[in-house]
Amino acid sequence: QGTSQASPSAATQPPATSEPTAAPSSGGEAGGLVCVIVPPVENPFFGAMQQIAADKAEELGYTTLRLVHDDDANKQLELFENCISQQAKAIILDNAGADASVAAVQKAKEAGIPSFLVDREITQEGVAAAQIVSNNFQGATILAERFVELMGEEGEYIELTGKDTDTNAHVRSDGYHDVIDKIPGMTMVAQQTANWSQPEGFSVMESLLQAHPNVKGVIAGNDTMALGAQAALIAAGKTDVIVVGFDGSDDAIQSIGKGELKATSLQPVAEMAIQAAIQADLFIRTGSTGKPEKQSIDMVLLTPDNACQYEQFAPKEGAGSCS
Amino acid sequence: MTARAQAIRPRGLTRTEVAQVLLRGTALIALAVMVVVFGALSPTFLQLTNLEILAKQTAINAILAIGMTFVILTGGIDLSVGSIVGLTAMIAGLLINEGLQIGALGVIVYPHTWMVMVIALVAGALVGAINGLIITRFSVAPFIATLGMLYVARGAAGLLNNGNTFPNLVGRPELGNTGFAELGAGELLGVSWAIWIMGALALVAWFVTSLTPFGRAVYAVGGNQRSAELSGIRVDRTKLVVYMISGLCAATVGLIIASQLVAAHPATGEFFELNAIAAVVLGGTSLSGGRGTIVGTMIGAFVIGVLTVGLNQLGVSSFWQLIVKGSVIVLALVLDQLQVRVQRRIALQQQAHADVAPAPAG
Amino acid sequence: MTARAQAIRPRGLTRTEVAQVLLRGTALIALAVMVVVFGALSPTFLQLTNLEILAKQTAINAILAIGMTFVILTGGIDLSVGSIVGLTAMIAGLLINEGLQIGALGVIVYPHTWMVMVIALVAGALVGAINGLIITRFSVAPFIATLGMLYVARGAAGLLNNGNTFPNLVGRPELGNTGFAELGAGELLGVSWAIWIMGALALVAWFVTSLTPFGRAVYAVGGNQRSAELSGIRVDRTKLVVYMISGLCAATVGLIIASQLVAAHPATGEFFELNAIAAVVLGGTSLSGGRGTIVGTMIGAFVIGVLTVGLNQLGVSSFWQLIVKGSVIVLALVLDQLQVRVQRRIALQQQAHADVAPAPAG
Amino acid sequence: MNPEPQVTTPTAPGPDPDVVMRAEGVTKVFPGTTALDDVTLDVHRAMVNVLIGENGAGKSTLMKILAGVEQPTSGRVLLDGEEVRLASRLDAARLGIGIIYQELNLCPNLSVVDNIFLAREVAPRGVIDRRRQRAHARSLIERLEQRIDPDTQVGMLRVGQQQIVEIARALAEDVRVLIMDEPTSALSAAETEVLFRIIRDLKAHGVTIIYISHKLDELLGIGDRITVLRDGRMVAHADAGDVDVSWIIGQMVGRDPSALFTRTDHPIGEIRLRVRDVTLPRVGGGFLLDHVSFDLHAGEILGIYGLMGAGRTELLECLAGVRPESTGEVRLDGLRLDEADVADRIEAGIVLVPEDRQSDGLVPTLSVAHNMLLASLKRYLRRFWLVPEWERQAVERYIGDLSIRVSSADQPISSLSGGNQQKVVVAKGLMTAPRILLLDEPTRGIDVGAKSEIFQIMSRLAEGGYGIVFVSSELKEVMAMSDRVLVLSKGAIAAQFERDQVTEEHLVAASAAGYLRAAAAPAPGSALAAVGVAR
Ligand SMILES: Nc1ncnc2c1ncn2[C@@H]1O[C@H](COP(=O)(O)OP(=O)(O)OP(=O)(O)O)[C@@H](O)[C@H]1O
Ligand SMILES: Nc1ncnc2c1ncn2[C@@H]1O[C@H](COP(=O)(O)OP(=O)(O)OP(=O)(O)O)[C@@H](O)[C@H]1O
Ligand SMILES: [Mg+2]
Ligand SMILES: [Mg+2]
Repeated sequence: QGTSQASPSAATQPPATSEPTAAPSSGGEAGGLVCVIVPPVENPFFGAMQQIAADKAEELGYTTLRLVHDDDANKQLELFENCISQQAKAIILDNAGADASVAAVQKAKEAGIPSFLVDREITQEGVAAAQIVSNNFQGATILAERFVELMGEEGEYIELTGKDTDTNAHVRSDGYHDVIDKIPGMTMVAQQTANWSQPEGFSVMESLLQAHPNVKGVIAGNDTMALGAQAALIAAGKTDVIVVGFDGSDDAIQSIGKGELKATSLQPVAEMAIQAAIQADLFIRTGSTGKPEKQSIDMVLLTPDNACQYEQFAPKEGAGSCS
Repeated sequence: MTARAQAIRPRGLTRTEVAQVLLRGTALIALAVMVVVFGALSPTFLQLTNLEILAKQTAINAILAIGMTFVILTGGIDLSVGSIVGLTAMIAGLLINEGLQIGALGVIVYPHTWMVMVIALVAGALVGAINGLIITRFSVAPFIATLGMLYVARGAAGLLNNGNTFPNLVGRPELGNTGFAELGAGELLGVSWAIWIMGALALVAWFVTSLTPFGRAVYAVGGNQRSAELSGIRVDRTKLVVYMISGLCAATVGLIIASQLVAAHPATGEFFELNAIAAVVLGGTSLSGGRGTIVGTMIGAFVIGVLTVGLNQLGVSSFWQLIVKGSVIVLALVLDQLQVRVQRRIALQQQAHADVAPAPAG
Repeated sequence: MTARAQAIRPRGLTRTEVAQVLLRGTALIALAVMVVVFGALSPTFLQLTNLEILAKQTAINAILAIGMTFVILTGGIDLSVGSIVGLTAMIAGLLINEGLQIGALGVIVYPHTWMVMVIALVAGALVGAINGLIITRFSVAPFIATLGMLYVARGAAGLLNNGNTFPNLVGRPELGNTGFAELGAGELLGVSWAIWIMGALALVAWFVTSLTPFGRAVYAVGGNQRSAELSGIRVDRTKLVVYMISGLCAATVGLIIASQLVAAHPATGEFFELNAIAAVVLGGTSLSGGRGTIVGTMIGAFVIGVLTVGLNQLGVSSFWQLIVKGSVIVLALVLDQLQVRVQRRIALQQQAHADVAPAPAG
Repeated sequence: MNPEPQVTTPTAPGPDPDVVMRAEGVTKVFPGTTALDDVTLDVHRAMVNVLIGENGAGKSTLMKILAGVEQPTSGRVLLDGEEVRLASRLDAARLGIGIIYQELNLCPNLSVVDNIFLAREVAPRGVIDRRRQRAHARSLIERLEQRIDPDTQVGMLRVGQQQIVEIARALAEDVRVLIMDEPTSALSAAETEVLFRIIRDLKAHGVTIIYISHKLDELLGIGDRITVLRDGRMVAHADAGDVDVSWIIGQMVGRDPSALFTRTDHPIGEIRLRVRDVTLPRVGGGFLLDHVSFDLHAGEILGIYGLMGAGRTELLECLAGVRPESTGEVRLDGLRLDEADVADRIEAGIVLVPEDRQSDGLVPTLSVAHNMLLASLKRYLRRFWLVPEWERQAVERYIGDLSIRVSSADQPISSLSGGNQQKVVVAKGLMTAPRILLLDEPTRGIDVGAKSEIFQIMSRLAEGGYGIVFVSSELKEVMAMSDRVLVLSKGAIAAQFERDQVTEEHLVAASAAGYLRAAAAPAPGSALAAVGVAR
């Protein structure tokens, strides 16, 4: 029950894009090593991303090396160097910082290895072969719009932000405020980091709740912090506070199903990962992805109405409507 | 001679006692100052409910720090507590959500909630015992043995569910394993369980350290291991036990956190070890072993708790929080030292003036 | 008696020497075994380019470990090196991208690239000096003083650019501050600068520890501080200098990383301290001070480097990597101990047989 | 060269009822050393069994084997004729074997009471009965006629007081056999006297004592049976009544005792060291040093005598620069040194050989050679690096000069016997080529042979124009070696005697003077006063 396992269906399912998939063995040039480098997989989000991309690449006839850079740009660079020395054919990367990752990607490019960035972008163009990113800003605005609506356009709210040194924490926060700051009735009584962490979300919420007992809503930079805050609110008996997260993890979906979290923005992880693998394959065989470098994939707002139709960051096969 | 010796004892004793109270004083004063400052800056800070939350959040660190105090008193250190927290939380999560697979038969047993807790506690103590065995049997430095365990236990926590969280640890009535969330959310006489547990553990630990032969052994091992050994103390056993105590405390924390979050995350407890060590040292315990008290540790834990909660409530940026936290830890110890010196200098000056004629006993 | 003592010296010496070589042996053997295993499992592992990458990646940790060796030899520890790496990287980034604001006049000066490096190195040494002063002037335990600095320096690194990265550290030709990336990407005789720096520092450190009075002072302070003091060693100055060396090494690493990434991130260097300490201890240096060598530290750093690179190349999952890494650290030390014991037993047995007839000296 | 052992292994088949404990054919091998070689020792019931021998002869090692601390390489231990396995200290303690170690083995962080009852707390139902422990501790300290607050931390006590605590701890145990390994090395005559009374008392209650000391006349006073070890072998065994000091020395050293050094006369020159009003306040009351002034001449050996706690150690520490909080004037050859730290003073030519070699003298992690070189590294520098060849030569010379027993100069210092460690500390001081040598109990724990070597060195240095300050608790030594004796009492100079005026009675009376004055004053006097008067 409830534990998220690698769902083969999500990985093997044809991608939701209209791009025709290349047959696995269409040319002699496919094959070789593909590195899939992601942030710490203790966040299931990245674990799923890595698994889906790597599985897809293997399906396309490549061997894969699954690596984790721990959000450490230096480690990421080292992993790149290792992949280069192992003569990888391509690198699929969820990077460790928009600025700090440029050098690594550049290095791969100089060694003739194309990089396919997913989820997070880097600040320089023309270095990576493709940057397939979810539109964090758009995801944040649709979530914020829903949040404002749930709050009835007024009341005190708290924002839990991600790690201050993380680019995405700022992008998401900016997206939230782009919407919320235009609503005069909404007042942010506290803005505090919980470092993407569930226990910290819990304890920060617990103490902020004391300072601001009238708080009506909590908007968090990711699902784990939202879930931590939700647990603290439940423990404090404040079940009517509106909590929204970001990412669309299975844990969040489950929580929405139970009527606890009210909404989250789903990162189209599966789609991005599969796209990355396919485009890497295309590039290796034809020398081009046939697409612009920057490809932004919109996020989907998950609410009690549609949450149950998703699993493992992808639409569930044959799921009916949620009741 | 007896009479004379007794005549001077009260004075000597008092002096030592006063010095000790003052020594602890620095941390206590730091605590008081912070409470006043935060109380002035944040109107809600001193409200009863807030203080309860403060105590509850401090409990996590305090429980770890109690275990850590034993370890540090023997002159060791336990860097693995944070990882043990994560591992035991994951074990509890696994047992509640997926039960215990027995044999190759595929039989799955769902233990009762209290059994889950006992198993997690035993697991924590076992990990501690492994630490202790590596340290005593193979003379590996505690820092390194527990550093290794920091990695290993964290890796194991991740493996338990492939990096995923065990969510929604509510159990199922038909399996008889509901009620796990009670530990984190429940109360007794209006006070959270976590606070009761902290209080009980502190009391037991105080008793053990100050009134039992085992406690004496802990201090002796930290003071001079060779002497302790030559006095006939079972040094290895003492060390083994302190690491087991630390593991047990970490497991307690793992259970409390998993229960509070109603979920077990493999990264739970990362870097808790640093906070626990800081609390112990702020409380006046010497890292080289042999000196320190549980009371001090509790004060130290509250200093860190007040600081964290207060800074959060004031909305201080995370970078400033780091700077303030680091500075307070160091400053408290610097003040400690300064005060001891000033006190000493005053004593010296008074003596030099007063003591020319009547030689006092000393 | 003199004649006798001299007569047997060669014998004793050889035995001690052999023992020392063997002691270092465990780490060396571990290294050899790992190289062979990874070489067999991964065809590219033993290729020259890969070995250069290995050395380059090891350089980061090795440089930190060299500084840490000095600190640990005096019986201290420096937990702040990771944060100093981040802080100095950010300082370099700030100076290159935003220059130095002088006075309240709003004049901005852009220092030359080499000046940037010097300033960053001085900053690292200064932070180390603060550590050293807190430790010596106020008798704060090194663990706690540098733990405080771990927080403070990390917070300061974050504040420098509000948590943001300084990107694209290429400088501008018109400001004369280009060429920073050369340090990270450049080569001399086909070998990366980082490797040259590591080699040079190791050589200097070896020389200093084994052939200078300062080196002896470091060992003596770690072995028995009071004896060292009574022998005329300036204990406080020695300690101050070792923390400055450590800070300097950390700043070197900060520069190398910022230059390699052509960007400075405030989280650079998080947890580097643990790897550095592990390398030092794997190399046979005792955490209680007074015992250890730079050669050992280099071997230790390479053990960790090979392990990390090898496991990554084999695609071992991150959880298993943690477990393997933790186990190797502990196992290497356990084997060390076992081997010393076995060796000792053998030596004693031989002696017991051989020594009954000719009375040995002593 | 070896004299015939006078008593060898008893041939009687059954156990001798007089022998309570017996080490039989014990061999102990350490890496590089055979400490004991097939030693058989009989310990006689209710007697004081004295064990003597040169430094490194293996006495402590044998005692540690009897106490279960070390295990023999071969051989066995019998108790009341039955073989016993002493795998740990605890095993031996359970069989009623107590030991006072040569090196202090206390926990400095614990109080006197806690140390005395360590590992055998009075804890009915698992809870320590602190009151009973304290009362018992107090009575033990009283029995030793000492005045130590049982609640003070042991680390705050001086070496001598710590040794008293060690003794108290041994007395707290209910022992059948009590091993005392140089229990009086840090005690002065008064405390030694008290200890001897207690030993006699224990003997009368049937307790067997094994007693080790290098103070030979002391041994003849207290001992019943005397066993001599040399080079890890038992060489002689006799009744104390049948032997004298020269016999003992002959057996120990294996040569004619008359060859032992006695002092040569030498001329005394001009003033080298001028000390004026050196004062050191005491934390918590009074002065450790109370306006001490004296001069030291070239070629002079200045003895300093005093009771335990008189401030002799502090005086030397002030002169060496270890106590920056002290005030007063110190001039070496006219050069003011008040502000100079230890390093500067060593440079200027004042070096201290400290009293407590374990905590102040040695760096346990370093080799013998590196310990010896530590204070004089600058002498072996070429530009800014050390020249190993010069170092080696210097070390070898001093190992030879002081007859330090080592298998190699690279041996860890901790593997040396206590006396040899002491010689290393002395060597370290000498290697700085000092002009003024401060020796604080330099003969503590070293055998007669080595003692005479140290005296010889002192004499030689004095002849060469060096000034030497020499602290000792042994009256005879002070009197034999000094050109002049200062007596400290309660931190002040109580008297000064020229070489030809000094007598034992003078020294004892003067050393108690400060306490007598204090006793006359309104404040309560020291317990030591009582002892002093009793003498
Ligand atoms: N742990 C050890 N390792 C190696 N050698 C040792 C060790 N302990 C003692 N020895 C050696 O054993 C020999 C006997 O030492 P022991 O301490 O028994 O001498 P001792 O007779 O007590 O001398 P002293 O009068 O100086 O105390 C010495 O040569 C010493 O160096
Ligand atoms: N750190 C201290 N705190 C308090 N009292 C001290 C301290 N150190 C020494 N004393 C006291 O100062 C007095 C002088 O001690 P000192 O060691 O100088 O005597 P001593 O003549 O050298 O005796 P010993 O034979 O023990 O070496 C003693 O009464 C001792 O208890
Ligand atoms: Mg001895
Ligand atoms: Mg003394």
